[in-house]
Amino acid sequence: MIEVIRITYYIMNEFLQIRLLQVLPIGWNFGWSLLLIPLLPFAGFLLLGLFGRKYIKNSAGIIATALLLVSTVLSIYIAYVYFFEYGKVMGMYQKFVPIQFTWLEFSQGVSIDFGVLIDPISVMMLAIVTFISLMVHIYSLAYMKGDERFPTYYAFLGLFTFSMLGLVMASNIFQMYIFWELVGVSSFLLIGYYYNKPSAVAACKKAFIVTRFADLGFLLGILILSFHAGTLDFNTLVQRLTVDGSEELHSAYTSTFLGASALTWAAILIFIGGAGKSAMFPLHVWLPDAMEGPTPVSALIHAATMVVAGVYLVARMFPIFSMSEGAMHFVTYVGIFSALFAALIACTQTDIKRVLAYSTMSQIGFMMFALGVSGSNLKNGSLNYSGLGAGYTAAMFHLFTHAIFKALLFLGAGSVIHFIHSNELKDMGGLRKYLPITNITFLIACLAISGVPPFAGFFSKEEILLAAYQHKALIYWIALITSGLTAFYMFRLYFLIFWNKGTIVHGEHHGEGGFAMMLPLVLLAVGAAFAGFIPFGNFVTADGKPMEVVFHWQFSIAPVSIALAGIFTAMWLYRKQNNKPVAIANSLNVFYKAGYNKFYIDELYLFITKKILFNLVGRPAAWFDKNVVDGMVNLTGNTTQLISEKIKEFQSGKVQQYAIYFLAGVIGLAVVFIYIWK
Amino acid sequence: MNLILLILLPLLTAVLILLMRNSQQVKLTALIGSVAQLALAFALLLAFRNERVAGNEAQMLFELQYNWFPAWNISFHLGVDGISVAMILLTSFVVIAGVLVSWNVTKMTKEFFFLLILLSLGAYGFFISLDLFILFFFLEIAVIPKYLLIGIWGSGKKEYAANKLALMLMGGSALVLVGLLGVYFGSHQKSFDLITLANTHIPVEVQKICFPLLFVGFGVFSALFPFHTWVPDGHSSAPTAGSMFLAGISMKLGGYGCLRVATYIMPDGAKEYANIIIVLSTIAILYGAFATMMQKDLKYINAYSSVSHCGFVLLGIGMLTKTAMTGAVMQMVSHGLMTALFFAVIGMIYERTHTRQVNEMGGLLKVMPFITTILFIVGFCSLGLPGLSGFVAEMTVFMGSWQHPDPFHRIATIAACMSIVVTAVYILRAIGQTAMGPLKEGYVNLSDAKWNEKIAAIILIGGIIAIGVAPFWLNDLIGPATQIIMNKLAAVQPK
Amino acid sequence: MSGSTIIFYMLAALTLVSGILAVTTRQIFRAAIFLLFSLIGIAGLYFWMQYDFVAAVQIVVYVGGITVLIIFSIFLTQQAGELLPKQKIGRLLYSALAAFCGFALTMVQLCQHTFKTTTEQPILPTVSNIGDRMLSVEENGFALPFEVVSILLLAAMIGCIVIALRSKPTTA
Amino acid sequence: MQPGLYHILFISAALFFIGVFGFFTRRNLITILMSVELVLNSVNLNFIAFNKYVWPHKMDGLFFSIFVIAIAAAEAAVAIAIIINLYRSHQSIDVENAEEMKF
Amino acid sequence: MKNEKLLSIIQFLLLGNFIVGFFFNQTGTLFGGLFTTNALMAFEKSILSLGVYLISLLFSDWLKKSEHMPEFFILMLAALLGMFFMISSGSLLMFFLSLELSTIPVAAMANFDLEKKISSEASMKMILSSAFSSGILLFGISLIYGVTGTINFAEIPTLLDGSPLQILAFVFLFTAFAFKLSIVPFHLWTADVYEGAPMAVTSFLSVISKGSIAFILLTTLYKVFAPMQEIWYNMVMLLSIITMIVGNLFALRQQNIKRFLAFSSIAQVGFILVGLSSNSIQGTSSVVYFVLIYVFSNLAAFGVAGAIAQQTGKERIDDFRGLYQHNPFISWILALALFSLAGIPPTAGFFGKLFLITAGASKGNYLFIIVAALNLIISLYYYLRVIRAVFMDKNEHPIEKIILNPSAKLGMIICGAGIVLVGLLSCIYDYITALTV
Repeated sequence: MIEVIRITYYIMNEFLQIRLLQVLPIGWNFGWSLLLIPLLPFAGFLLLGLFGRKYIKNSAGIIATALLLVSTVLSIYIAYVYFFEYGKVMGMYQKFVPIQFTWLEFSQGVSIDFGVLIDPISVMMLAIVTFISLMVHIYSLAYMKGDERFPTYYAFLGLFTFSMLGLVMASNIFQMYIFWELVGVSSFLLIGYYYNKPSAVAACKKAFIVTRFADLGFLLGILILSFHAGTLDFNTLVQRLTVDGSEELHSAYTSTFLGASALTWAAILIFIGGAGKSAMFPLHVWLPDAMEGPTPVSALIHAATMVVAGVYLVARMFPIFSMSEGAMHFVTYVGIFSALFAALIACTQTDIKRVLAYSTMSQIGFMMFALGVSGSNLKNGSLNYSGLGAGYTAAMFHLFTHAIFKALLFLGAGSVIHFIHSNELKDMGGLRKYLPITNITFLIACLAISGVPPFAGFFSKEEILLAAYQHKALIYWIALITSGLTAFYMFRLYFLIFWNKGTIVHGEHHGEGGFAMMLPLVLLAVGAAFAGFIPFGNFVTADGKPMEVVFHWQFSIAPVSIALAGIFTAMWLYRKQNNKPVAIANSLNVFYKAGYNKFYIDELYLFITKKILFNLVGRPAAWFDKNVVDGMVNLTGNTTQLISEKIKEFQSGKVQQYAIYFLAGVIGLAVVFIYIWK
Repeated sequence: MNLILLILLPLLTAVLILLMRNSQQVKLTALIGSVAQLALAFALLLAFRNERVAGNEAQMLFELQYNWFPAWNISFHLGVDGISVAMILLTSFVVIAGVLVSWNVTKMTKEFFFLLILLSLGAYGFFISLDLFILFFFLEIAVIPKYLLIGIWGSGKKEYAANKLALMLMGGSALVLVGLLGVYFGSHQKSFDLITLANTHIPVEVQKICFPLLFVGFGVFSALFPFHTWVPDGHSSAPTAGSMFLAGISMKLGGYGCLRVATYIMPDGAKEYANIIIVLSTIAILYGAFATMMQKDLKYINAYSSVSHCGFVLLGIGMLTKTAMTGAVMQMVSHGLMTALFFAVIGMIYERTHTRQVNEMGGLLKVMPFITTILFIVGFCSLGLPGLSGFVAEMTVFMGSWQHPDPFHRIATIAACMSIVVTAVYILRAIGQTAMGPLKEGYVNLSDAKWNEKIAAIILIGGIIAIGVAPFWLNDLIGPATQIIMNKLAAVQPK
Repeated sequence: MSGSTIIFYMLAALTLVSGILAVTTRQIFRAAIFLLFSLIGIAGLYFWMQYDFVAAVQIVVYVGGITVLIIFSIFLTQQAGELLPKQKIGRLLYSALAAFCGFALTMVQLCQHTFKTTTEQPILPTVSNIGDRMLSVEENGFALPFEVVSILLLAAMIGCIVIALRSKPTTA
Repeated sequence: MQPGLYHILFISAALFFIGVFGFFTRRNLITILMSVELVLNSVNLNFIAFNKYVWPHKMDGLFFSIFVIAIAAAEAAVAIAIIINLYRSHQSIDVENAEEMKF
Repeated sequence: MKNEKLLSIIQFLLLGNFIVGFFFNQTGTLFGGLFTTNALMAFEKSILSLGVYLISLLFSDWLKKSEHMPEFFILMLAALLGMFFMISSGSLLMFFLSLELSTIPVAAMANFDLEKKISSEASMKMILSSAFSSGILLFGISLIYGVTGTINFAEIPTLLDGSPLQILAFVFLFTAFAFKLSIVPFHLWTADVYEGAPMAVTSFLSVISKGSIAFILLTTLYKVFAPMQEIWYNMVMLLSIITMIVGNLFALRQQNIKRFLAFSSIAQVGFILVGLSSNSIQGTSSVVYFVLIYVFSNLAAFGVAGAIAQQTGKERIDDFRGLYQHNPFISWILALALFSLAGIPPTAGFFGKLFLITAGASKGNYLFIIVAALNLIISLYYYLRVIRAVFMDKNEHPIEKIILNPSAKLGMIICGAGIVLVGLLSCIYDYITALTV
């Protein structure tokens, strides 16, 4: 018995030992409850994943939603506590690491620690992720009802939420990478949810592989940083690499490769990781295809949460990025190009979800270049965000508002799809009669994304444009055009769905899907309408100090008018059924076609993978293995056999011949040892 | 904790199996024996931790030494450190899973289980021996059972594969033998004792000759490029449990030997040839991965991916840093569990669909959710998903590899890192084609896993997750042991 | 040139020439007879070296025994008068070459070697000396080899009898 | 020139290789046996010669040759028995008719 | 049956012979140095006695049916006696005589399958070849005698100086050993004789004869030709490599199990030479140890092959396909034997080969050792061929159940036990080492 207790003790000691590094007594006694936020969805995942299929098939949705509700309440409570009670010390929002334990120690100082990092952006993200996720959970109760793998669906949602929350809370860059990968896999599972559909299978594979490729960059970036900084902890990392004259910074600056410093390389590589998840050009190809997943999933993953992981990553590493001008430029240009590029494609697409996907990509491009243009002043060595840090706040703000209205757009689209059982715009039209609530909420979202005041998007986009304007005129102009395009394609979508031709609805339609589907729409619509009035600069800034966001009404004239222009163009073209769009498309033949075919990026990828990777690398490798390496082995065997066959004549069966060989052997040995080998 | 038990237990099981009358008894005996092995391995782990916690800092614990052939200075010297304990745990996991998945073997059941247990005997003996002679003895013991397992119970080109495997492995062990003899005489100790040799400075010229012999010799077991060609054929032809043992245990013998024997006792040689090792293992990693992409047979897929994954083991060893070496050992454990599970799943699928060609399958998730879920898990482990063991091991190797600032090591590391993308490609391709997509006709009535398969899978997954979620215990186990090897390496003057 | 020398050369010629003929003639009886002459020549050489006892044994065993045995076996196995089959020319050449090389090598080495000579008192090979030694068990005695040879002869005899006296084959 | 050791050694070596040549080339088993007898005799000659000219104070060579003669007799007897047996089964004593086993 | 009773008595006496061997192991000389003995020689003789006893057990079926069983034993025991004398011989004369005593009766025995053509062919080949080799040997001895003036083993080493004629003489002498031991290129008779002779004789030839020659070769090289160590080391090394390679290459392609074992035994001899080349105590003890193991292993293989041939007349490896189906016991014995011959642990052959190689490696000639080690692989290939036939290959008409008589079964069990235990029980090797010192 004592043995058993001892063994149990050791097992506990070995397997469950969590070594706490620090639990900061920061005034709230809520520290441990932070862990509950990600762990509750994870518990849901385990519960539903292991037992869902057999035992709790029907109540799966309720259980998962309830768990997430607790999480959401907790995160909002924590956001409240952080921003309004304990977060601000001496006028600055602090970074806290209330919980941390060493998970895997590579070498002295370099270890993967699991911890919780509390700072403005993580708290903001916690709230937004849990909130959107909760909305999606609720929405799915109706949307996915009757699906064969209902519990599995919720299990995957739980896993995803868990991973995303873990990513957000990460206190260690490797921890972030770990959850980053988990996010990737949950998105794989969710995209491939309809696993019987070959297109879904292809899409989930593509999503995973493309982001994996990007993650390679992230990983290498981590390796470089860890080598130079000797740590993986975010706080220590920032501390070591941003202090002028520190040994680590010196080594990161001085070791160069292809003309760029290690720091720049690390930042760029990490950004590539982020670009993969955030679908920046040219790693965006997975995003449109990922729309094969259930629509609520698209709302969750491809609108509000996962795709902004890249933005979050760059924001998290912002102090380090800001140490490298090259990296900041890289971020800026990739961001702005992706924004424009995606907007152009979005104008031509006919699949409702794809349009939304490209719009997501475009909006994330906005966030990215906003981060990029908020580079710090490095001239005198010390950090100085003043004036230029505006982009950071703007990006975070836009992330926040975008999450809300993009989720709303997707859920609205889901509602439409639920009703019409098709993704194609050509099957839709005139749905405002059938889907009144959806119509209104969708319109609000479209206005928000187009940047029409006073909806949420207006404020955040305004700040981004302002930051761009202060940085470089070129960026500003492109951004402006893109925002016009945004308004155009969003309203193209809106009019094509809800106006345009009248759709004949066959038989008895089942309305808007009931309370469970409408509640999230309404809640999100309220958010999309009013979230812009939050004084974001008071909470989230690059350096933690609240920043006064000055509102210049003169400056807004251009963006608002270009947005309105876009809206009216869309209205003119699409409000009623006519042949103007076709005519325009025909007149822009080549461009239209290129845009419609997503500028042939997919084909390029296909060429690279199928033709080059498979045919020029994989096939030769397999061939080489089969014929050369294996051939060598077989050749050895065959040669032995062959020699064996060739020398059989010695054993001729003639006894006299044997004697001749005998004598020859004697003479040979004698000659060798008398004359040659003395 | 008497280490002899680890040898006696499988021996006893094997003898009992031979005495049993019918196949049911044989299976039960094998199962009980393997459960006992698992219990023993855990007991060893706990006892080991107990000693360490109690402050026993000796390099090897539970040492035993009996004189055996005193004329040659051979002694039956046993002892374990963290690495051995980890490998023993791995072995016991794979053995029990192997026994369980072989529950349906009807052809010559007695012989089958006898050979399986014999194979485990060889592995245990190998991992606990501190005398190179008995190490070699156990290394070779494990070869012939593999040959017979493949040859008798295998499928496809089984004779060819069995022959190739046996001959290549014997070739490897022949090189090992010559290397060992070189050390034996070259060290002027006339001793096979690992500790004695490690405490001796073997002349550098001897190391330069013997290190490659030993490393390549063991490397053959561990699929060192270009001596990996037995792997695909052998694995694909072997019966399920055979593949599991082969990839899960046998390939680890090589990695363990490279680390414990070659690198540990000959640090000069290791430094001399480190670059070559790195080049070869990087080639193996990438090349294995690319070759896997082109495979259509599930077993070939896993076999080539084993080449790729075992490359990490050798890369970790070749990098000669503590972290990388720890990663190499972790990768051995991780890959052992993972690949055993992978082969188990393949076996289960094959038993039902009677094909291993991925393009002949599709949508199996619908009819056998349990099995395909395992396939997903093992696939994710293979492509290094966090939370599963593969990630931990690979990341440790990468971290350790990146410690060298010079471009050569950097490029090797980057190339190795690239394999995680390629791995994702082939794993997803395989999973996508088998588990997902429309269900093919004729597969509608297939059944899901049975109890034995479920238990086997759960045991292995338990191991994978235990490492993936809580790698620190494995790290704590291995770390001090690799530190000793590193100390020995560090004591050597740099070139 | 003394008479002894002449006798020596004659004996040598007899031995070698009939030896050569014995291995080359194509008539088997003649071969046996030439062998006989060659053996007699050797016995003569023994006489010439004053090893009378050995010479006598040579004549008794070889001339009286083995040659007769051979001739009998020829009778048993050979149709009289038939020529022996010809050997292939290639074989002849190679054999001659091999034999000659061996011979040359041996002779070169023998001639280059200077044999030591002893000054000790020689022991004469008289019959009594031989007899004493043959049955002595002391040093330089040969009783044990004598016994071994006797066992060998016994075994050989039994072997011969078993082989040669086989019962009629039961099957064709 | 007085014939001495080397002369006899020449004779014996020549005889030895004559015997060897015969052994290589004769096809009839009995003639092969005869060649063997030549070989053995040449060796005997060697022994006697060495005993006489080099080591006359010992009788090892002499005894050796006597025993060789005895052995030769035994060997010949057995060989002839075997040959006769072979003749019964093969109806021939040509050595080339007894080459069934090879390679 | 009269034979049966007689056979039991003979078996009993042979067992007695084996046991008694352990009680007479004093050191000493007799007959003025012609006969020497010591504990190691006594042990070597015991190994041979054991082999003969095992042969009498394993081939009891064949022996019972043989008309000439008593004569067979007389000849075999005469040959054994010759070997005893040979091992103990203290002079070249004794050596030569006992060598003939151990050869001529065996040549007669080879013809004991009187009705079979190949048996007489084998016998003829053996007697002619051995006569030829006797001629070569005698010529060598005569030269040694001429050069040193003595035929006494104790005196020869003091008189050797490595002059060319001595080398020539040594080559002549050594090739005779090589002939008996089937060292390439003097091995050509081996396979033909093994194939044609009755199985019992083949096993006697391949195990007992070989063993005895290996023993006397140890004495000859280590003691008598000690001054010419440099030369014979190179010669042994050269021949060892050629022997292993050629033996293996030929064994690869054999179909007849006896021929197969013949070539495999040639390859084994190559390994013996590896150990022998070390010229050390370890060399002696490992060779003796290996021969002991070889007795068990090879006799087990021959015993199984003999049992099969006796009942079915099948000697081809192809005929063994699917043997395991009806005959698990003899299949396992055969497998054990072949594994032991291939040097796979835990069989004794592993230890035997390893010690030979280790002894050989003490000279520091790694190339030689690598060649030896690589030859292990080739040899494994062909041993596995038989294993494959027995265990894996399918056969429509596999060999039916072989009924073993009790003594054959006993013999196989002894062999099997020997194969397993001689290696694992290190005391046996220690005992041999103790005798060697």
